[in-house]
Amino acid sequence: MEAGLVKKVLEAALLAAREPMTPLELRKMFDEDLSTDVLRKLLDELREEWAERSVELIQLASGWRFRTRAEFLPYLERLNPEKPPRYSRAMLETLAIIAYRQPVTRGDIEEIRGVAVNTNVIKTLEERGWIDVVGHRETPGRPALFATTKQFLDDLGLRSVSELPPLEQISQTLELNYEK
Amino acid sequence: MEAGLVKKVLEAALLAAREPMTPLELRKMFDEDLSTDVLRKLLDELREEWAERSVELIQLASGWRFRTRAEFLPYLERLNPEKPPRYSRAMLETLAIIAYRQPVTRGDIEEIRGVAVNTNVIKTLEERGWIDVVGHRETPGRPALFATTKQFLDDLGLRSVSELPPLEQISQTLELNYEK
Amino acid sequence: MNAAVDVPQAGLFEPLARIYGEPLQYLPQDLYIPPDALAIMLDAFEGPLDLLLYLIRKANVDILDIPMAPLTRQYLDYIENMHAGNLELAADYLVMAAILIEIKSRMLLPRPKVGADDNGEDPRAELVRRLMEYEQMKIAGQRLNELPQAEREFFWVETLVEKSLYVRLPEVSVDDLKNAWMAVVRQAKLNKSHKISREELSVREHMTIILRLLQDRGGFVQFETMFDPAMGAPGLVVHFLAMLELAREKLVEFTQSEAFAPIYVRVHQGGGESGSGFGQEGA
Repeated sequence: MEAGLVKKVLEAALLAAREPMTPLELRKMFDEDLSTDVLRKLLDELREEWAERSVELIQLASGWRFRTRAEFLPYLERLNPEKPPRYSRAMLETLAIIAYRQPVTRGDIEEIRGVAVNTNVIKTLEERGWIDVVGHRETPGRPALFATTKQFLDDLGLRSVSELPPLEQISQTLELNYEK
Repeated sequence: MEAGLVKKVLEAALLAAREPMTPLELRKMFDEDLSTDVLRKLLDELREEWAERSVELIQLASGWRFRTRAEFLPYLERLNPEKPPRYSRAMLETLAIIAYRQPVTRGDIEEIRGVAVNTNVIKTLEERGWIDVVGHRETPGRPALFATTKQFLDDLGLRSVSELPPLEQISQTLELNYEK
Repeated sequence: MNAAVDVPQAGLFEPLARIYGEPLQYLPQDLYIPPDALAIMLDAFEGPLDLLLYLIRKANVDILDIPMAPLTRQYLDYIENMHAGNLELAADYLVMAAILIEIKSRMLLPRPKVGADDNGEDPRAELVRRLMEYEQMKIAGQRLNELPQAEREFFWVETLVEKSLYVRLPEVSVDDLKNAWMAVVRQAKLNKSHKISREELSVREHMTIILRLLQDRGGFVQFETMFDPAMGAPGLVVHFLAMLELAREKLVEFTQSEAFAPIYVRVHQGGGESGSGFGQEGA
């Protein structure tokens, strides 16, 4: 049996498999004895051939399986959307303060919110690429100055920070609310 | 979004789909509006690109899906030593009557076959998801009207009932000849 | 299914059967099924129509010209033999036997003129119609069975989607930010002292831009190069205000070695007063 055909058979079986397939199972499909080495070589070839495609052949503890490449998951996710996760209030308030009052230090944020800022909050926002350090205030300890990034604007669909809802309006709304 | 990427996303989704995917569903994955024509063109291109591979993209009653090509059956069969059930003649005749004469009642089936329909036959077809009750005939007893489902067409690789094999022409006319 | 065929016993069938007007000298093979073969065949037929079709097809008789006499006789033999067996099944066959006998008897009656009225129909017509429809469905069932079937001739492709590979990040909208800010303001009761206009927001944005620029260029930049004419007049003004604000907040400082020498902007050096420049700016 020609190696190209064997590879196609392996491909068909792996694409249709509901579970990872062991080398033992894969061998069952062929009359001729397929040595472990040859099978391994063919599977490696298959994996390489699929490397640039939308699904990839991976080897798991329980065998081989085709899997959607991670980069396509955001699209597939939309087919069965799960409830989007939410950021905590602390996270949102910190972000709001950085956005509206940038550049600010962690101390500034704490002063405004009246509570200590959890390191994870800053870290999460940095990892997301939404804030970064743009300098240091020349005060004791030289605290880092945080500001929002271009990525933040892109992700929120803004062209510039000045497109954020004007705070004057917010104050007015607030005052109105207070009068009520 | 670049057409090549759209095609890869479509491919990833279709390779991973548990059910045939409708154009409507496929479109859901993209921010931009994908016109019916463009989608159709991309799907056709995908189908062609896959034509020579181990699996093929086909259009079914309820959408698009990849399936293994028939030529690999002899190999894949060996993975599952349990042979799929062969349906009895009673089952096949009942299915044919429902498929070609739908919607029909059990009484209609019995009249055509000239024998009582075993309840298990109907039940098995229902359990397979190939037939279901689409209404009731307004005659005494309000018998259920059976019809074939999309699943039935999908499982047979058909897009619509009109793609069923044409009925055998048993005879055009009954010429009665009393002179003989 | 080839039942053993015995030579028909004389007298069992009328030798006078006529098929296509020809007197039947001998019965076609297979048309006669010996009684002991019937029991075996019992399960092979799907009902009286199926049996009838078999008898007709095996005898190579045109379905449109059914020889009623031999057919009826064979049929009755069949019924007799299975009568003791499956009674429920036999009921269907008995009905068919009655139909056959009725047809046969009507055919013995003098025929009315063809076309005289509706009664001129061949008594076999209804049976033929049913037989043809049944045969059609029987063949259709076989054809359906020949179609490639999922899980039998082909398998659906179903690759794995490892959802855990994709961590969906929380989405934040402008409204979320606004609401968060309002909550902050409300909590801090800053709504009076913190009136910040849109203008000021752009100043703050430019402060960030300037700090970034300084960072990129090593923290020491000639003043004029900080201004890009492409910003337009309002942009330049805001930029300038941002520069002043930064200086006021002691985030940057300006240096000039002598009069008319180039002015440099640099990140504020050295300590100084406490940097709570924040929250003091009046709008």
